[in-house]
Amino acid sequence: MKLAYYPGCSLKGTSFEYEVSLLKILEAMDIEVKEIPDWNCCGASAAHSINHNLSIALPARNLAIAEKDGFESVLAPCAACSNRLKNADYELKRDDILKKKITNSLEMPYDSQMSINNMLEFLIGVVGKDKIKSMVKKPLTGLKAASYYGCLLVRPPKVMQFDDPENPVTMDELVSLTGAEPVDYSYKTECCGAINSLSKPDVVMALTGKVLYDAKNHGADVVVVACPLCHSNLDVRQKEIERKYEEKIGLPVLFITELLGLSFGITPKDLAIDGHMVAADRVLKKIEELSK
Amino acid sequence: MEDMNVEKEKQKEGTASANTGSQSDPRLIAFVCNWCTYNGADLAGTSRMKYSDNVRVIKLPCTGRIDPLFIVEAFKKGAKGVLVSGCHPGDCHYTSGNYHSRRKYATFRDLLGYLGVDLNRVEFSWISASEGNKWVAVINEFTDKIKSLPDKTTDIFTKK
Amino acid sequence: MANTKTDEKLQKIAKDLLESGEVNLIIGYTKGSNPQRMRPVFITKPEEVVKLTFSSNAVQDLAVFLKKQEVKKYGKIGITVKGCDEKAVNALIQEYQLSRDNIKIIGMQCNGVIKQSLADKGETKVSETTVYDKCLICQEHTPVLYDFLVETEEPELSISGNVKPYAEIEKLEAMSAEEKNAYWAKEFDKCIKCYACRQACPLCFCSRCIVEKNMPQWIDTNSEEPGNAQWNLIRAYHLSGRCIGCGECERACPVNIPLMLINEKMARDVYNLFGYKSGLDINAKPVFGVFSENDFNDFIK
Amino acid sequence: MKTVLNEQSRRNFVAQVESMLHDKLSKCYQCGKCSAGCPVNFEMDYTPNQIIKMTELGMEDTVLNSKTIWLCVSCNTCSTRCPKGFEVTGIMDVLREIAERKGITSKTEKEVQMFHEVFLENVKSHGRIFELELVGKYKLKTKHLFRDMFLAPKMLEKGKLKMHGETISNLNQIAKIFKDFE
Amino acid sequence: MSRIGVFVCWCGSNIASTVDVEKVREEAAKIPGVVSAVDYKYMCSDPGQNSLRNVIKEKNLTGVVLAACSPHMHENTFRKAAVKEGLNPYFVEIANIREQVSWVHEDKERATAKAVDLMKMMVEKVKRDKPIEDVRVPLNKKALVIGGGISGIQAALDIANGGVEVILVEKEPSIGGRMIQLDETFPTLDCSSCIMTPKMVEANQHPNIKLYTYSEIEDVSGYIGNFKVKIKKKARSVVEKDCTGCGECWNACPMHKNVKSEFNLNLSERTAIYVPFPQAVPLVPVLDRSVCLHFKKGGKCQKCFDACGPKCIDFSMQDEIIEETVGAIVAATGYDLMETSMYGEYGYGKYKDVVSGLQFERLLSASGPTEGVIKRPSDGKTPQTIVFVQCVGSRDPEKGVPYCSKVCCMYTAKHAKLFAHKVHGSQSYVFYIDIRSTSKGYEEFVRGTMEQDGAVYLRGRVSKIYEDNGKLIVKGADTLSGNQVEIAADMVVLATGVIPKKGSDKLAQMLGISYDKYGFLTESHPKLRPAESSTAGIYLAGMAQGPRDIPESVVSGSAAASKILGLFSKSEYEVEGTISSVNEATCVACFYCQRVCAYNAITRKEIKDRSGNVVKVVASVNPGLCTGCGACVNACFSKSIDVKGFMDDQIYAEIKSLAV
Repeated sequence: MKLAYYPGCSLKGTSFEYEVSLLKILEAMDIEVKEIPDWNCCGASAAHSINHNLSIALPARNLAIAEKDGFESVLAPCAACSNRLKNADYELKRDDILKKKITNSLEMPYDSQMSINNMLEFLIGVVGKDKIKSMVKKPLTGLKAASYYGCLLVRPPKVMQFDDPENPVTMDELVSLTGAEPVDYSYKTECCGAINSLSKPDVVMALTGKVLYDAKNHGADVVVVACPLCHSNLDVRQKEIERKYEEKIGLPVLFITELLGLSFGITPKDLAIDGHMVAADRVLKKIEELSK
Repeated sequence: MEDMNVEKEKQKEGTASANTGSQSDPRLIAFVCNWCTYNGADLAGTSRMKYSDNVRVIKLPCTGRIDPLFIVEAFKKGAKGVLVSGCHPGDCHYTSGNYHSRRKYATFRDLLGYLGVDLNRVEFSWISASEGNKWVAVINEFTDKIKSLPDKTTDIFTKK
Repeated sequence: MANTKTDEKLQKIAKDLLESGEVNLIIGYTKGSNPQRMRPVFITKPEEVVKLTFSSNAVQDLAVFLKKQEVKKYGKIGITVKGCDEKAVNALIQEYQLSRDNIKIIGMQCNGVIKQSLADKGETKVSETTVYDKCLICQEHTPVLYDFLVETEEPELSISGNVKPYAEIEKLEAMSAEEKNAYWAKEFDKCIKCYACRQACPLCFCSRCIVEKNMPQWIDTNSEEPGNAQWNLIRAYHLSGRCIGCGECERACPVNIPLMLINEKMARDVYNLFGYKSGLDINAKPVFGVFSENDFNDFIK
Repeated sequence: MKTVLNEQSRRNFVAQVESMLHDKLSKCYQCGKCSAGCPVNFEMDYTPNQIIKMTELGMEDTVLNSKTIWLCVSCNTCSTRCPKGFEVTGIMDVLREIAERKGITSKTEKEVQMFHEVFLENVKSHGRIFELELVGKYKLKTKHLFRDMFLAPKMLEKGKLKMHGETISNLNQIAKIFKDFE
Repeated sequence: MSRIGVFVCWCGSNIASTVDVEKVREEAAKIPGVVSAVDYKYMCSDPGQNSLRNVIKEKNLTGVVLAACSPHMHENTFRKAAVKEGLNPYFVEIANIREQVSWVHEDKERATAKAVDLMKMMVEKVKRDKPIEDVRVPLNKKALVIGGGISGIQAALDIANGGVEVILVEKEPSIGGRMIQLDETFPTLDCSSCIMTPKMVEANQHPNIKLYTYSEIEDVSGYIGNFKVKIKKKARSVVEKDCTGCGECWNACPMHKNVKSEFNLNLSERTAIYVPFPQAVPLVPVLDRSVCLHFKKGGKCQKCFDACGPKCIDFSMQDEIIEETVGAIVAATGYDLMETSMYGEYGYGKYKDVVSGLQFERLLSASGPTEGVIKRPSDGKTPQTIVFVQCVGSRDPEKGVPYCSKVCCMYTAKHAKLFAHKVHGSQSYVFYIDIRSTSKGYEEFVRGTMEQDGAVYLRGRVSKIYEDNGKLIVKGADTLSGNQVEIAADMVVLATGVIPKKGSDKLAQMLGISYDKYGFLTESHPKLRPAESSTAGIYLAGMAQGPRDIPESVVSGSAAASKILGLFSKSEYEVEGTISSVNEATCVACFYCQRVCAYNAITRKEIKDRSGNVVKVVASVNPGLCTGCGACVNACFSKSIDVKGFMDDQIYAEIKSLAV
């Protein structure tokens, strides 16, 4: 099967670590993905916030290109992008009139047959647990990792069709595969407020703070995410949150691809873990020690 | 009400003393169930509502008993319009008679239309025992509709 | 042309069935005196199975014989069926006219049968212009239910889409009531009330047809309008949601009334209204034996 | 507070919202589960269930000028848990879109609104997001020049802020999409 | 040759002012077969009826048509009059020329013409009337009650006290149902077991009641008056008649830790041989073979057997099928609480201290796992703050059911009240959407919970519950103040809604009665026949029909009982003779009639030759079940079935009479 890859803007910018680590582990597993040629921004939350049709049309272009190029399945590692792509696909399936308008505008047909995968779906569904398990060279035994799903991976369930929206487990399963111990805590699926990250920093810090403190209180060494926006809030704003609430957190935030990469024995540097704002040194050291 | 008065005038002017079954004075046959529509029609009576006298009611226990064959036969016998009426879905005295018949009517009606019968001439309605006013409205509207149809309604029921 | 491999396989199945006593009778096709026509054959002895054959000239729906007392008395029966004919078997099982235990279905993979009129003129090639319209819309080239399957070695029927099956239906649907009436009046005028349509239909299994009922005589029996129309109306109504589209009625009609235009239209309507297609599942309840609270209601005031 | 209902305008507004929403406002029975789970409820001037009711009552001005519609983070917690399956998140999108079309600028939450606008402009001109330009233009527009500036040096150091953006080659098609749907 | 009499009623001026009754009479006289046509001022009056009777007698009439008021008014009156002269009552037909002619039309000539048409139509019909005899079905005067909860027990006791034998079948090892699981009952707070136990004992000891516990209905066939029932008595492994209920066996059982008590909803453990609760009736243990060591370890353990004085433990006992014939059945199968596992956001199953309403009942109950002291399942501590969440599963079409479960508002108020009574200084919070407290004393009860017992009610649903620092954080809303609310609670009680008892749909199919899409048994008529099922002879009671509280369940049990006593007060059951019959010569047994029959009145009949070979299968009508709706006639392609009173040839003649 030809696998299309839709990186999205964040992976080419602030969350470049995600792309680096992702491509690294795919390479290690000998899985090939092809970037959708000339892809465009999915419109993110801005489009659906103020222009419904645009929020369908922009992702639709990417889907239509992928379809034209003979892809049947697309990987969108960014949770927001996968959310928008799935949403566009859903709306095009249920609204024939809009579909006609959009395909006319794009001057491309779209058959609505594309299977759209977020990072976790891709890893579990397309790659498969067995394959991942076979790749683990350096089990992260003893590391406590809190999976943070946020909103966009699981909600709304009727569109996302992925995992249990109230109690998702896919990322925890992947964490277990690496040998690390999943941490159960209460804010797994609470929102970090990403949509208003720049416009309402105070609100965002309040939401993100709750997630980080709760994960820490439940003994997490590290938070694991599969979304560049979650990562930005949890990682980039962590220092600021510590200042605001006057309590140290110091929780490194890793992409699930990075965690997998570490367990595959790939070096932190190759996974661009040094690109994070919150240094992961202590955790990496712990991993080294535990593996001895 | 005004329409009714005009109607009455017309009838007085006309020479026919009985309902002749002609296009201007069409014969309508209504097949109704005993429990809902027949009672609804009775209620129109006890409420002294007035409606077109072109209709002749044939009472059956249930819409479940009202066979499409009756519709055919009514047309054969010169009816210009046929009405089938019974209890609303869910209210059938016999639980499901109207549901079973609804399926048959939907199909039979398609078939009639396909074979060239003007579907304006077949009407179906759900009229409950409390809907005397609906009975009146359905009969009046149906009568008016039939009268407004072109005279030359030839179809598979008409002898040439 | 008879395909020997196919025939060999078919004959072997039939022979085994008869020898083992699993069936007492096999209904199948055999070559007629005219090589382009096949006729039904009833085989009770294993040594006679060599008569059995199958090809794109096997037009008749043999399921029609299952309703006959002469056939029923054999008890366990094996039957050679194409996908379309097999649906009739299913419908008969659904309507309790046949027990699944008493029938062995020899399913014949079929890529279409050649129109008799063309076959008579020597046509031997299966193509979208030579087969019946029913073959062009066929979804059951492999029967949906069988005890034995005889695969075809003929190429798949290629459909370009240029030939529109039952194209008249859309034309008729677009007509006004008057025009439709004129169309059908002309067609029904031809009817001679021979009831060949009924005799050929595997699903017309009443022992006393409604037209034969007097007291009351719902259907006029005179062979002129409007009696003809009523017969055709009631025949179509009784087969709505039941007809499996084998087309035998139309083929049997001596005056060429296009009965399949009615049957197919009603099959489509029933599917659109209730999502039901006849003869696909022996466990399904027939469409007029059940209802849904949410059935189409828009036509009712 | 007193509201005089104008049936004509109420119906028009309800019809407009419902047609964009693909859902019926009357479905909501005001259980409040949406408001109970909303992560940003604490900042809102009206709770989500109040927005739904006010929309149903045709209180167009109030809802279109509310903070709530801009504070909603579209996390879909409300829609996911709604016992009636009502599109609670959807109605926020719809109301924002109506406000945007009517040219209503939020008095208190204009930053949110402007961010969305600047974001889409950025998409329109490059086909993709050029983060540095997006942030710059947003700051210029909102005049919050120094907010978050302390993050910049370290982000640059880590390589998170790229100095050059990517522009797609078929920008005409993006322009057409915007023309057709803006 | 028909001899028809036509009687045209004036109804004073009600008919006569708009319809020319004399004209109608004259037209009637012209119809062949009509031997008498009269008009009279009031046909329904005594002189009117007498004249009708006189003409029937004098003219030896074979049929009567009354052109008068609606048949729904006086059809019965005239039928009775006709019967007195020896005429079959179904030879009386009514042409409705009042409600459907004179009262709705004004043009006298046209109204008269219509009246004549209707009269002629009825003459044609009556000519074709066949004598119809009402069907008499013999009655086996014994009743079966399925379900030993409060409504089943009530029904059984009422029937038994009426002098009729009753068989009471209960699936569980003891009768008592859900009610015996409850602590105290709203709104009077009487103790449930105090009022329930005496009823259970009475049912057990009643000479007219035969009790089968730990038994299930295996098969039901037949019809009103004559149901054949197969009851499966599951192997209890204890000989009931010898057991004294002393308890030595379960005290000896080594399996006392690992088996969860179903009765206590997993809040405590039970042994392998056990009685579900101390007041069980009968007080005879049952041996759960799925966990018993004797059965699991090849017969080694027999400690209970050794401990038993009367030696009534029988490891080799087999399931037993008992056959009974009864005349009537009550289905009182009760309810289950909804599963709440779909509410991931509430953490039921994940957090031990989030419990269901029925579990909380057990925690309150003096005979419960905590002996009536409210303790948290997690650590056994007494909670100080409890949050109650109403409408969990109910009124939730997305995850649960759209209907209101009716009892949750009240039992939650009771829970909050009892919590306040038992734990002083405690605080409860109740999240609700609406309070439904519509019976006697209910509203006052709820107000009392708020005003005297200090429960704080918040109007809104709860969105999420999570654990934080040993507390359950409840995130809800109060829509009245427009606020989001967070409460740190020690315990959360979910007021889970009710659904029909698992398997009640299967039972309904066996009984041939209808049920709705949720599985609740449906009434023959929702208002006027609430105790009857759609099948004659089968009655309904209790929560099996839908959510209801204890008083309503008791009433419904009694209602079913009174229906049965009424039925049994006659020697035979009479059914109107207007039922279907099959023409066996032409029937081809396609059974479309059976498919459309809502009453299971069509059965398969085999026609055999003298040597017993089946020569033909045909449809056959069960006169006890047929209601004469005629759906079967419509379904029959060959018209091999017809319904008396509305025969095909009658309808045909009616239509023909209207030819223009």
